[in-house]
Amino acid sequence: MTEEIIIAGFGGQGVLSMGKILAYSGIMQDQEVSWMPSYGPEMRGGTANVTVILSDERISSPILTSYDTAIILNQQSMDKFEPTVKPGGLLLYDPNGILRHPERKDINIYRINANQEAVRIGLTKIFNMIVLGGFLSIKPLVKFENVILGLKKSLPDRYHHLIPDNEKAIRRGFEIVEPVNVLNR
Amino acid sequence: MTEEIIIAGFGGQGVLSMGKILAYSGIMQDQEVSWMPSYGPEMRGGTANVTVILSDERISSPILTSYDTAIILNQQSMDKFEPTVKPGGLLLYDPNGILRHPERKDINIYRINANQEAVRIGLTKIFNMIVLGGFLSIKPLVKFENVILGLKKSLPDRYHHLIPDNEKAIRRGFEIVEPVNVLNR
Amino acid sequence: MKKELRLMKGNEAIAEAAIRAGCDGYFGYPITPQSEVLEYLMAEKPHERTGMVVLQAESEVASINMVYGGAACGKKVMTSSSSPGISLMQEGLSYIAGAELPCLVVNVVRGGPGLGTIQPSQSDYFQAVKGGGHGDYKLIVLAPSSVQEMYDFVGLAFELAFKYRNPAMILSDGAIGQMMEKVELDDPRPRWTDEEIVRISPWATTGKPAGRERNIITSLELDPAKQEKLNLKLQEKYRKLEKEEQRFEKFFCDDAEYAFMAFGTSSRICLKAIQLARAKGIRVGMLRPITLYPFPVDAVKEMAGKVRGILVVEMNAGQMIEDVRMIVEGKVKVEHYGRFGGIIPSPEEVELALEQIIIGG
Amino acid sequence: MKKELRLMKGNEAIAEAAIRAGCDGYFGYPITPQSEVLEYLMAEKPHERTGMVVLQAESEVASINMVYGGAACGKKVMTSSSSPGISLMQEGLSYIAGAELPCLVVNVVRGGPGLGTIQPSQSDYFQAVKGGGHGDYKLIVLAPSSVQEMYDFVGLAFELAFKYRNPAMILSDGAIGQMMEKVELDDPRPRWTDEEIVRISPWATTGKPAGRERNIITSLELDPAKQEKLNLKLQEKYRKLEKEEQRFEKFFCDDAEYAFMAFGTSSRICLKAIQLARAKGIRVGMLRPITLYPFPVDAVKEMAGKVRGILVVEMNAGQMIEDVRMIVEGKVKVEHYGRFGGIIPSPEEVELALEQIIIGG
Amino acid sequence: MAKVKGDIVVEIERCKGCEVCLDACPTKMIAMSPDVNSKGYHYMHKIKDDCIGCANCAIVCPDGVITVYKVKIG
Amino acid sequence: MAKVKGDIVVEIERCKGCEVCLDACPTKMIAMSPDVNSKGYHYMHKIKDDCIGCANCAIVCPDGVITVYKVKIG
Amino acid sequence: METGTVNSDIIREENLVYRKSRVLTDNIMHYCPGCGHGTTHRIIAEVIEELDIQEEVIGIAPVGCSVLAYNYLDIDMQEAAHGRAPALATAIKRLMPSKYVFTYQGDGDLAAIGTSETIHSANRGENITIVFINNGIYGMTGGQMAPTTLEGMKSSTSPYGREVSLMGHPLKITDLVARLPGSYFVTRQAVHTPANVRKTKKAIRTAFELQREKKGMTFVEVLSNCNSGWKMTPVQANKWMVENMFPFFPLGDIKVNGELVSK
Amino acid sequence: METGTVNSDIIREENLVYRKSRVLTDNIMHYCPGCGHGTTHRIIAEVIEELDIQEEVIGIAPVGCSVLAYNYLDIDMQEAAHGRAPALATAIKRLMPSKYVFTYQGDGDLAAIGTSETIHSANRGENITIVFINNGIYGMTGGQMAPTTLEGMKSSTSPYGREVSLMGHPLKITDLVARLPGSYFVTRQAVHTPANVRKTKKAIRTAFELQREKKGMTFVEVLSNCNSGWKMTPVQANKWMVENMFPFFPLGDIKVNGELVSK
Ligand SMILES: Cc1ncc(C[n+]2csc(CCOP(=O)(O)OP(=O)(O)O)c2C)c(N)n1
Ligand SMILES: Cc1ncc(C[n+]2csc(CCOP(=O)(O)OP(=O)(O)O)c2C)c(N)n1
Ligand code: SF4
Ligand code: SF4
Ligand code: SF4
Ligand code: SF4
Ligand code: SF4
Ligand code: SF4
Ligand SMILES: [Mg+2]
Ligand SMILES: [Mg+2]
Repeated sequence: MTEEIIIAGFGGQGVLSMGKILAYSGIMQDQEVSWMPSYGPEMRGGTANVTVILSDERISSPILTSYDTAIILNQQSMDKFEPTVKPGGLLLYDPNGILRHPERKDINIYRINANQEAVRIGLTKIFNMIVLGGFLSIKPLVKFENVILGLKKSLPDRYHHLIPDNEKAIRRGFEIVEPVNVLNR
Repeated sequence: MTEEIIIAGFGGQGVLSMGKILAYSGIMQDQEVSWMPSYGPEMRGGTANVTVILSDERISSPILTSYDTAIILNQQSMDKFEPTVKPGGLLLYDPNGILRHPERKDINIYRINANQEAVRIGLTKIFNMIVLGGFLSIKPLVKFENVILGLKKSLPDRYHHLIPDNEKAIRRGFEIVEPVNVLNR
Repeated sequence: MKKELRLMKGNEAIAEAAIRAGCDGYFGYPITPQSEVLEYLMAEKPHERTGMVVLQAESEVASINMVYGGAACGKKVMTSSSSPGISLMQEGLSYIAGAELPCLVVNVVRGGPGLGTIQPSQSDYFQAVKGGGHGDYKLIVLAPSSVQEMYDFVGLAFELAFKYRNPAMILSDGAIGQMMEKVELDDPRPRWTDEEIVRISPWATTGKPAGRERNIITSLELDPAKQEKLNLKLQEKYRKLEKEEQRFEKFFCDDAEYAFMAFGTSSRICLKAIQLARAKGIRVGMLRPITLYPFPVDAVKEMAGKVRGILVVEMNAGQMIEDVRMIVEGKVKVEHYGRFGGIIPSPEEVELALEQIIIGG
Repeated sequence: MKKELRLMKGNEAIAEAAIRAGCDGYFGYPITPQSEVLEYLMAEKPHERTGMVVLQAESEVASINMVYGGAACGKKVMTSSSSPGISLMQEGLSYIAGAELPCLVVNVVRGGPGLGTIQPSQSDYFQAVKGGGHGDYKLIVLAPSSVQEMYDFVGLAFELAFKYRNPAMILSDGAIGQMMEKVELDDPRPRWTDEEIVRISPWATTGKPAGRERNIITSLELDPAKQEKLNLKLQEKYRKLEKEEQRFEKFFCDDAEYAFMAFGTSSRICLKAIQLARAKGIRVGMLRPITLYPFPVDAVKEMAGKVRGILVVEMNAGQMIEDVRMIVEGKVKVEHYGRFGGIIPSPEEVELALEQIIIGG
Repeated sequence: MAKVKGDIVVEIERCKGCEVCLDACPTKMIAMSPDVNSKGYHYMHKIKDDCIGCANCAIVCPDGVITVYKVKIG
Repeated sequence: MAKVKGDIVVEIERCKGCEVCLDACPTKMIAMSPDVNSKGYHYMHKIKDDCIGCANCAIVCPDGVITVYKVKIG
Repeated sequence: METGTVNSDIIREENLVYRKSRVLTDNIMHYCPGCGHGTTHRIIAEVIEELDIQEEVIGIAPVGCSVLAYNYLDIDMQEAAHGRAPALATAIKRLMPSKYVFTYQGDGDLAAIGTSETIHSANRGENITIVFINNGIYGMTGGQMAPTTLEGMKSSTSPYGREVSLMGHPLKITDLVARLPGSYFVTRQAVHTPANVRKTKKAIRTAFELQREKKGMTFVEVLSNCNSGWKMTPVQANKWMVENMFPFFPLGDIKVNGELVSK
Repeated sequence: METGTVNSDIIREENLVYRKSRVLTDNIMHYCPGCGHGTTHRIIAEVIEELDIQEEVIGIAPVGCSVLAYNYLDIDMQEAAHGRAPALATAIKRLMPSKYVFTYQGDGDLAAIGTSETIHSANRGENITIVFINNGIYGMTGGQMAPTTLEGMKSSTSPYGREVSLMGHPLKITDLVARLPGSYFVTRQAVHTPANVRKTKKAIRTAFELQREKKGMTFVEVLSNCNSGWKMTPVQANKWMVENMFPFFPLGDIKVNGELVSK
């Protein structure tokens, strides 16, 4: 099994750390993982994306042009990455700020209103965990317990008291993700 | 015609400038010339030698291991360069400070008591010109007038008043050079 | 022996590996895309963990000369930088090589020339393997292609550096420096004690005890005859390195009709390109040099005898290909595919290049 | 046009040539065996003769960056140094190449690595032609073999540098720098006027007049796609250089059964060795590259088709031979004879080497 | 002393919402807009009409966002 | 005050004849020898027996040529 | 593109009090919101406009956040290698003495890797102007410790605060420059308030004027926030600067008319 | 090998007043006759012998005439790249804090190409000793102008005398070092008379002692003749030095116990 994922959005949205937790979760269940950010010259702001690969085998290229899954959190990223999802693959997006919704018919499309939900439940800082939960409910690549382990590993000790909130956010994500276009298998 | 010459002695003996005047004289009569010093790390003192080549053709290597002529002004140089004179070549030396006189039988050997003579006629600073004169009397490679022209060229203007003395020294060298071992032609 | 698993950036792996390899000192100056090395070290307080000295120097020139000073004491010392900073170290590197000192220099390459981009590149191959500094010298050059290798090669580089009394370089790039992968960490090795240093490096300037000759570390020899002897000694060492330390990795070579040659990040791209090509029925393999110096000459020769064409894939305008061509001597077609200035080629375009340049060309 | 004859050191010839070539500025730092360049210039007061600026900088790093600044103004500027100093210039050179600025750098090579000796050597060939700095760039490299060429190549280097907007290097050595030969001087060319500079180098930062876009000199491009374009432009320029500017000299090649390849001082030694060999009935000729970059590839290829073996003679441990081997592709035997660390081989030993390594070997 | 009245023009797209102008305005007639510009920044806007044209805001603005006008009245 | 008497030993081969010791000798009991050593340098030597062992000569000698001894007498 | 309750009575060309200089390009600066680089660029442009020397100026951008200064100043510019701007400026000024030549450099650039070029160009009395942005940190590379980072101050390479015994003292390079005989006018200013901006602008103007008079090196240090590197909002950062940096780097003229200002 | 009317009564081990230190090797120094490098080497050796720290010292030779210092001092030594000795010393001292680490550098080495390393090692307060031989010229390379060459002074690259307007001012780098908070003891001495040699020796000894006490950088400038470069006899050169260099580079302590000595 190899899963090639792109996560893309604005700088402050926690794109990189979502990828990191996913990757760490993979490690927790003995998978090979890679996490490849696109890094740019901007100091603050700007767009950010990260390619995460989870695999049972040695990972070849950590940089890809097509993906099994695209998790998309802003319009620029939608424009850039919608076309890169492999036919039959998955596109998960947060509709907040999205003007042009995805149109492809050959891929599975899900929507998650994570931004809104995060505001609603007062966990705006970990909005990305809601998205992660949504993704894992569609593709349960890593076991929930391993996600929590991964979370622990990737958070410095002084933030470990936030883990219950993170857990909650992930679970919330499980619940609120909605299918938009689901292919028949 | 190509003449390959090594001039060797102590640092302060004017070895390099003798070579320079010789080379300039060659230029004055349209020859190709090269002047290649051995340069070392010493600031003051130490030995010095220069390879001078005069030729009617393009000069190949400016650095040589055997010479048509060796002009030798101290014992170290004698030890080093006596063996490098080509058979039939010329070795000219100043006996002042020489403990072991040259012994080869297959080369022409001349002696010039230039040091002594320079002290005698009060021209110690241009002792090297006496040696040059001696050499030119044996091998008149360059015309006397070209030597004077070469001298003018190689001396900065402010020293041009010394040219008559130099001329005198060269002429004196013509006179005092003595054969030690002369091969039959 | 490996135990702990961590998800780390390549740059962090370098830093953690240094601490665990018993490195005595790191001296460096910030530059993207490798500043995490120094940042990680500072955050980890290795002076408390192992006594390792970590100093942010005023420049790369100072850094490499600090490395010189430390290495001359028999200490395990290192620096890291990226392309422009490494260029500034060329004089120092030549001195270190001339004085035969062991040390580690990490170059996390970015796109050049000049200030260039901060994106990954492999355009410092020539500088690393041909000698960017003056004089006849060689660095031992290791090219990691994964974060695990970033970690592992720190220890290996120190080992080779001390074995041969020669500076070693890890030639990485911004992609490997910035990406995270799983790293298996091994148990920390303690730093060498003073006694061990004297035993391992009796030539080191550790203070002259009564009864031993003074130790002198220099790259100067005013007498050219002696300098030539020193240089011949260096050359002998290099011949030995060339004989004994060629390292490489082969992929799918058994049945290969064609081959990629690539190092570092490029080799990862090629690996994916191989999957794509094989899916189309093209039997392509890969030879990945691990040591760029000594170059895996024998493996290249062998491969040249087996395949019908070699595509050298580099993130530069064609550098390693010169070494490949020199070895292959026209026996099979050797061509280059390169992207540069911070662009990483995609597996798809590499696969296509194989079809067009080598198979179809 | 040549008129005045002078006996000059190679280093002095460089300096005089600079003044007569209308050079606008020299920036340098003393180092043996080339300090005469700066000394001669200071003694000649070129600021009075032509208005040329001559400045002793605080270091080689400063020198090369002064050259950068001056070159960016469309001025004819230069520096000179010897091996360790040139190593310190590698970052600056990469910037200059990246920003596509014309300038002249003279390297009067001494024996390395490190502080080495002050005696002549050719061990900076790799650094000069492969890119001692980071990134994919090339210097135009001219290798004079006589004092006359030291003089002539200054003008030629500036010409090529401006034609291609590329830094040029004269790769000389201590022997040519320190020896005196006859030099034919040509009439001084005046320095370019401000108007000429604007015409010749419209890209130069000469102050932005109303009505033209501002001129920017930089080697930075944060967007890798744009950086790649810039790099491709550089590569195109290099292909053009390779096509149009290969320069070499042949000696006794018509009937040659064997050939020497050598540049600079080595080629002079080989010339004498040819005389010695031919006196023994050995028909040997020589191909002397004048441009080390672009390397005279076509001439080497042609020669490889004619002779039975090539002896590459260098005052180093084997550098140019790699280029020769890459071109010859095993068609004829190519071997190396080198002395180094400041040792100049004698014509006799070179002749012997030919017999032993190529003919007998 | 003649009374002065000023006004400003804000180039919204240049504004980065850094708020350093706010501090400098003696009449506190400016504030951050709740909306964002196309770069995603809340931008500075006028909230009152009390501008005295002192240009303080413009002078501390790092991004040259503000143009200031002033007339003497009375 | 007890009278002192000194003496010096000169390592001729190390001497470079720079003469800086001469200046420093209060008793002027040293001078340059007309002979040269094997390096060609005139070397410093004693010309009188008035040494007071002050070591001035040795202390300014760049080449560590001179060894100085001293005894109190009377 | 414009907003505000347009008061067309007042908004007329003849009533203009302040408008971004035409020597600034229309490019939006890449600096973080509130960064003093922008302000300093702006006033340099204003000085150039006011002195009417746009044709006569050559600027040198450093390596640092302001590496792209040439995108914002509408003048001929060169981008120097890290720390070497004064070397470039030296050559340019000597080759084109009638031009105005200035460098624009950060504290890492000028006071770390470029120390030698700074000291020697000042000591030679190069007739150039150096605008030195001291924000106590390496902004561009992500907030590492600079030579000017204060004692105890956190940065990505002094995550527990600058420890002087290990990392050395903060360096007052400007004071060294002032002590060299080749510097003529040396001052330290800031750009966080209108009054300070005005003073800094005046200092830069003075520097250019003295350059015209061939007085030797003129050197304007500008204290500035790096809110990103300091991990504060711009307004907090300016406050922090006043409270923490000003005591160590006091504002004011340091050398005037070639004479040290006695304190 | 010895000479003199051997007065065997006096020449006895027990009467020994002065003998070249055993920390000097027997190699004859390559320096020109009368060069102060030799004298300074000698007294460094004496200090090391007197403090009995031969085992504990690591010295750094520069690039300059004293590049071969390691041939003369019988201690472990390293030869640095031109100007970089303080960088080497920084690393050595930090890696082996119990050792005594000193650099020996010329004025070209320390004050031209090595300016940055000098300033920053001092500013970091590196616990090392720098012995700085200021002879106002580049001796080794044949007498070129140094940063310390006096105004009007001739050298091979200022053949008509140093012209300040073109070539810059002579640089008092020691004064800059003294102004940095990391330097603790800074002094300027000379070695042309017995009294001066004694003072210089004492200064070097003090420097080593303070290094033991981890006080920060100790810096001893030694004015010295370069008779070759100045084209004078050694005795003339020393006289010239007193008359010309001392006024510009006055002898004496500049910083003691971390405090500037007020003049
Ligand atoms: C030779 C070299 N070393 C290091 C770097 C990396 N680098 C780029 S900017 C910078 C520091 C910038 O700090 P500063 O000069 O204070 O400017 P700021 O960004 O704070 O304005 C560094 C270290 C480089 N580009 N080149
Ligand atoms: C990088 C580099 N640049 C230049 C040189 C040449 N060089 C050798 S010694 C020296 C100057 C020595 O002068 P100084 O430091 O004053 O020492 P001195 O000889 O006067 O004692 C120079 C420029 C070098 N070896 N390396
Ligand atoms: S001009 Fe003055 S009063 Fe008007 S908005 Fe700006 S700061 Fe406020
Ligand atoms: S200072 Fe300028 S950029 Fe900042 S909020 Fe005000 S107008 Fe906007
Ligand atoms: S010890 Fe004193 S008195 Fe004796 S020779 Fe030396 S200087 Fe003269
Ligand atoms: S000082 Fe020393 S070297 Fe000089 S003359 Fe006297 S004894 Fe000889
Ligand atoms: S990182 Fe700092 S210096 Fe750079 S633009 Fe942002 S605030 Fe300004
Ligand atoms: S050249 Fe000068 S510094 Fe060097 S040894 Fe001679 S006198 Fe001393
Ligand atoms: Mg800064
Ligand atoms: Mg000196």
